Amino acid sequence: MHTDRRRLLTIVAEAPLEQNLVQDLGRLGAKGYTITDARGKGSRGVRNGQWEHSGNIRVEVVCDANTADAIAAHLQARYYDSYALILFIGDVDVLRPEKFVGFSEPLSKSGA
Amino acid sequence: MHTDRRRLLTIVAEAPLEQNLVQDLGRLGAKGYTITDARGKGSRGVRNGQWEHSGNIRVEVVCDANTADAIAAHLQARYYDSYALILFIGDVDVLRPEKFVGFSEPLSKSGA
Amino acid sequence: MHTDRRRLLTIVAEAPLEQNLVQDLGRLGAKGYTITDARGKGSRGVRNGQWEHSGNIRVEVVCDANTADAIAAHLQARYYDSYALILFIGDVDVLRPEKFVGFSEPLSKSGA
Amino acid sequence: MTIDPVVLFFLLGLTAGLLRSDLRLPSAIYDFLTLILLLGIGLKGGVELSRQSLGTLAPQMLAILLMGFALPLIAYPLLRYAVGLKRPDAASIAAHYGSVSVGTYAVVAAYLVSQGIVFEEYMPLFVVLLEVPAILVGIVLVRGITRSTRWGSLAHEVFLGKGVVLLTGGLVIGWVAGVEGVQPIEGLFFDLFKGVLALFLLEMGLIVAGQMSDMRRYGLLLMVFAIAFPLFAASIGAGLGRMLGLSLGGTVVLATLAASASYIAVPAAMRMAVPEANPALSLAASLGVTFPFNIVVGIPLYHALARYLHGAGG
Amino acid sequence: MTIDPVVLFFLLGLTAGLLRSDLRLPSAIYDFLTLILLLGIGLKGGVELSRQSLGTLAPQMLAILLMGFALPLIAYPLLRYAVGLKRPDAASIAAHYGSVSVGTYAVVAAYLVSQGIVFEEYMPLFVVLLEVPAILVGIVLVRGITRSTRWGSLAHEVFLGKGVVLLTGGLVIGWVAGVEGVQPIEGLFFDLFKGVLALFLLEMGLIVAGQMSDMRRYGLLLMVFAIAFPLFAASIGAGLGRMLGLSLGGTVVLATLAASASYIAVPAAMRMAVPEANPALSLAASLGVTFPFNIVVGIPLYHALARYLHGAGG
Amino acid sequence: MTIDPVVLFFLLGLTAGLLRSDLRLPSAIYDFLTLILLLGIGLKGGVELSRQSLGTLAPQMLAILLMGFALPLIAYPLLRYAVGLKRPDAASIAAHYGSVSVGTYAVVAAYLVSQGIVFEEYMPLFVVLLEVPAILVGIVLVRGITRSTRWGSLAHEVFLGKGVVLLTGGLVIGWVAGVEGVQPIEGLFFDLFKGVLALFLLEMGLIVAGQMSDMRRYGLLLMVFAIAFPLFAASIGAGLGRMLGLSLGGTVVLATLAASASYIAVPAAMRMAVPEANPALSLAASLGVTFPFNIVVGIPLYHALARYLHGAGG
Ligand SMILES: Nc1ncnc2c1ncn2[C@@H]1O[C@H](COP(=O)(O)O)[C@@H](O)[C@H]1O
Ligand SMILES: Nc1ncnc2c1ncn2[C@@H]1O[C@H](COP(=O)(O)O)[C@@H](O)[C@H]1O
Ligand SMILES: Nc1ncnc2c1ncn2[C@@H]1O[C@H](COP(=O)(O)O)[C@@H](O)[C@H]1O
Ligand code: NA
Ligand code: NA
Ligand code: NA
Repeated sequence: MHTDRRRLLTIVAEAPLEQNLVQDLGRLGAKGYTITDARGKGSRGVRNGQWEHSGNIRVEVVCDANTADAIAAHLQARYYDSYALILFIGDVDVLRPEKFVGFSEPLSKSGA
Repeated sequence: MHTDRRRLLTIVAEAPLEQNLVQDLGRLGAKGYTITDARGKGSRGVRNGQWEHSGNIRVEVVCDANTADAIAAHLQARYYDSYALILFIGDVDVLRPEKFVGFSEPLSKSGA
Repeated sequence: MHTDRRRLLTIVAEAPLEQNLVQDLGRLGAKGYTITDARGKGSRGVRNGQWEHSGNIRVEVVCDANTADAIAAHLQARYYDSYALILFIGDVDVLRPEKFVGFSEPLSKSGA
Repeated sequence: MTIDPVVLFFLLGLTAGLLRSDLRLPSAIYDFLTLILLLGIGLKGGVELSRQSLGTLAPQMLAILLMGFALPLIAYPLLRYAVGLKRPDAASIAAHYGSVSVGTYAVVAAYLVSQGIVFEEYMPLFVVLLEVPAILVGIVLVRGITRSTRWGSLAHEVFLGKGVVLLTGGLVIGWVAGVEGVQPIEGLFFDLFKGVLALFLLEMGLIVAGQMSDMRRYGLLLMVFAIAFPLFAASIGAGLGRMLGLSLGGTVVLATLAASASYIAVPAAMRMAVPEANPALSLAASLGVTFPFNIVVGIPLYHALARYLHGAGG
Repeated sequence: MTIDPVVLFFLLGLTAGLLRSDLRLPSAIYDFLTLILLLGIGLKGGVELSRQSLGTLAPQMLAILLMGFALPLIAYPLLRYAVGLKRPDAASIAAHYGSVSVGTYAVVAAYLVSQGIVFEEYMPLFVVLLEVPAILVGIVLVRGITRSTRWGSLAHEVFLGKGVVLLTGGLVIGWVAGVEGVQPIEGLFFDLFKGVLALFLLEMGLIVAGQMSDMRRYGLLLMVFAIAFPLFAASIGAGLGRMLGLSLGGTVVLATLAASASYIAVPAAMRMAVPEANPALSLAASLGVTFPFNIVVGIPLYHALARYLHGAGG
Repeated sequence: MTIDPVVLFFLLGLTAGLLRSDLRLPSAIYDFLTLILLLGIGLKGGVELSRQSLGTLAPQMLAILLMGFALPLIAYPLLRYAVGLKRPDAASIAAHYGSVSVGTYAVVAAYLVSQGIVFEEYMPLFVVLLEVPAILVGIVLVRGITRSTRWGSLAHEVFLGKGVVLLTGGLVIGWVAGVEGVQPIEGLFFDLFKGVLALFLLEMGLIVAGQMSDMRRYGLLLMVFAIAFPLFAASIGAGLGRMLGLSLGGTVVLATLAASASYIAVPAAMRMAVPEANPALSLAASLGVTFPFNIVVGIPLYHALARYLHGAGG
């Protein structure tokens, strides 16, 4: 079975950032993303998601290394100082690599 | 601490496929799975999970490489053409490898 | 872009363990965690999350290798025999490594 | 023409959605609202059935079933050749328009009540009867009737979908329990009904707003179909209502049912049975165009039509 | 014997579940329904308590507590030696059957109301009193009473579980606010009560259907216990009710409480306090067998028993 | 001083939270409750507006708007120089206290009803008017008025937040539909209102309990502000109410609105517009101190104040 190596970028951020993040991802060349609702704790304290905007979202993007780096650099510059947000990147094998290359047909419509 | 290397297969698919996927996983030798509700965007457009069957699920299976490949191949053949579905595979270390080998005591009961 | 390698520890466990796990993580030096609600199937049967305490949680911790090992060893000793719980560990690259080192300023307040 | 307050909630949701407000209902609440609506509609119909003899209703039921088979068979060639869709898409959309929308039924019932017009209260029985045939027709149009048809899993999809189960369950419970038996649960299922419908329509407005951005993509012809076919189907429904001797209100309801397009039961069934059909296409039409058209413009029109058929005085 | 409409909702859920319908209630809605039920039951009891002097109730309360300690002590040897379970499992299941099911209480209360039978409205107080002792007994049966027992975290588990907090909270608020104070919130907690109970039972039907597939696995003996012990406990409860001078209705309620097995408070507490017990075992019995048995067959039986004890006329 | 039953639910939640009970409401239910409250408040106000001429209300509306601009401008220097906060934090908190809390409004309305005190039913209009100005002031205090201010996205944040949309939507629907039009949906939005408020306050109690552990961290001065400023603002509000010729009840409401601090609309808007402000700080004050202070102690105080202003007899 032929597989290709791609990067899996995971972002955990405060929930109200969802629309902004989705727009950024589209602009920076991600061809898709997956979001789940989450809660957690980090340097900005507990975010238990019990009400209103107190929750987190967990966003995953499968893409090539360049796109992952571009997204990571942008998010760090744009959000790290003022918002609850972390990100980490791992390696994954994918079956249909063409679904996860960057930049062709940028996705710009906001989701969720 | 002794650990063993296994494969972590992640599937993101449209929610109505849940029962089918769970049955497939059991038949193909997965000893377990974990599902979370998700939303997202991909080649088939935005799936925001706001109502009825418009959401995604995110399924994780820890298993050996053969099982992961078998599942991936099957899902690709069976669902890629007509359904919103992606999958990717990474490496993980597990503590009790015997929990994640394939094929013994296949799990056939549908979940969730 | 400078990144550092860290470990991503993922725990899937029965939901009522949440408070206990969060306390353990803090004591063992994790600087943060992310939780999502999940359901699944494993050696202890189907956990479909339909009611009361029948769901799972999925906990992620990004930390250094020592902390990950310490947490894994502790959880295995403390919970494996009596509770539905699995864990697996992978590698990830992080941007701001200082956010994910262990042991300084232990987080002891229970979350969620 | 005054707009029913529940429809104002739809417009509120639609406006908020189009303006990209962050207003959003959790999907659990959407499920809760539909649960109450479906059971409430079923119960009301069931209570009424307990006062009728099913025997006298049998001819009506048969006629309704026939309409349920006929409508998708008329819609299909239009979609295939006039709109120019691929076979699976044409069949799937035909199934949507041959079936009914329970939300639209709830709105027409509320409309008639607030206009003080009575109608046959056992109408929910017709809603159930109309849900199913179109799905079968749609599937057969794509697959044909072959040996390999998995009728078992098909029947499962069709009869055990949440919509059919809750409507039928409500009907049976209402029928068994009767007026008195249902009385202690009226607080939730009847007294709150219109408020729950209002919230449901608020959410539908938000969802339709999301759909609308997709609509342009699918071409003008489909949008024309999504308004023209309901008008045609409504006249079939109204004519049949008149023929069956339904009251003015009942005729309006039957016209509206015929005009309505499913966006719950049929999409779910088609997704599994005809996966090669593009679900975005059918939803854009049934949810993005036909549903708002029917509840805002269509129902008063079908009312006028029914009054005409019942002799101008109405 | 006519079936109460709320029980029909249970049967609907059960049927849908067994037929593998895709009907499902979001867990948030399950939480919402139990929230209203628990607070509603508590409030109703509390309002009644505000009309009673706690002094006169003290002897009854004591007797009830005693029954709460006695029932699990009787159940344990049966489970250990007759059913042949391991010690932790026997103790855990004994705790389940010594405690009570609030859902079953709601059904028996609805049953009596629809039969026009009055009962002591302060019964929710007994529900709370019966929740706790069995948990303590269960834990001591496994752990013994040793220095190392972590009574603090145990008390936390037992008294701060959602069930006890909401019931007790409702009782106290009802007691403080009295009839008039509670009047403005009656719309939600009292008028909707039976409708909410209907939806809750629908969901319980779906859950029980899921449990049933597990049941066979755990052997016939446990299933026999899950029906025989409730019958025995009901006669204890009915006898005690008679002794305490309760009304016919109150006797039926107490019999039903004794016969019922917890599936909320006790499982949660046992999971933490006796993790080596298999939770699937106790749920299969209490939820898969005893709960449906009680609400469908048991309650009318206990009613007959109570009528017998109160002299045939009833 | 008797405590309103709905406030008892707040205390129940607070107690359960502080004792670390596992009681928790799903966030979907929290959303559902606020949806009903916001729409219900809006509808009630809108129905009343349909009986008023907006012309006669215009002067009052203008005065209210002025207060909305004035309060944050008074709060800011206090926070900046007396409490000693950084500029963004001072501005953000000033915006919170200049705006209003819908939950607090619901409690004061319930308080007045249960005391049998009438008030101008169109007050929800003032709630909406007071939500917005403080947000604008807060942003300008940090950013100044520069070319680069993105007024478009700001207006979006301010006017399309869920709170403003639902309140305004309810107002408009109530106004268009009038008393009769709203009647069929009263079951959900009016009859259940106080019960829904009770559950909402239960949840708020749980949330406040969580906040309280954070409070100590932020110093005594901020806590003093969180009680002193509401007292001051209440006297402004009461004075204005008297000047505008409001009834006793209306004066109490306006005092309470002035005293209340936003914890929904403003946090959301500030998070996007002034991200460098620490959101934990403003929530600890507005939610951890001011909200409980107002609903337990403040409202009766403001009532006494209003009676004093209206001449001792009240
Ligand atoms: N070490 C960590 N491991 C996993 N998740 C984390 C970690 N640190 C932070 N998070 C998540 O990221 C969110 C924001 O982090 P922070 O900006 O550090 O408060 C937290 O609420 C957690 O959900
Ligand atoms: N590049 C991607 N990264 C992360 N998730 C994706 C990506 N592409 C697709 N998905 C997820 O997979 C679902 C189905 O994808 P698709 O079949 O491409 O529409 C989407 O709704 C997303 O949740
Ligand atoms: N092989 C597996 N892959 C993914 N998730 C698993 C696997 N095995 C177990 N799980 C998850 O871990 C939970 C507890 O597992 P267990 O203790 O084996 O019942 C299950 O309910 C699943 O959610
Ligand atoms: Na139709
Ligand atoms: Na019992
Ligand atoms: Na204020």
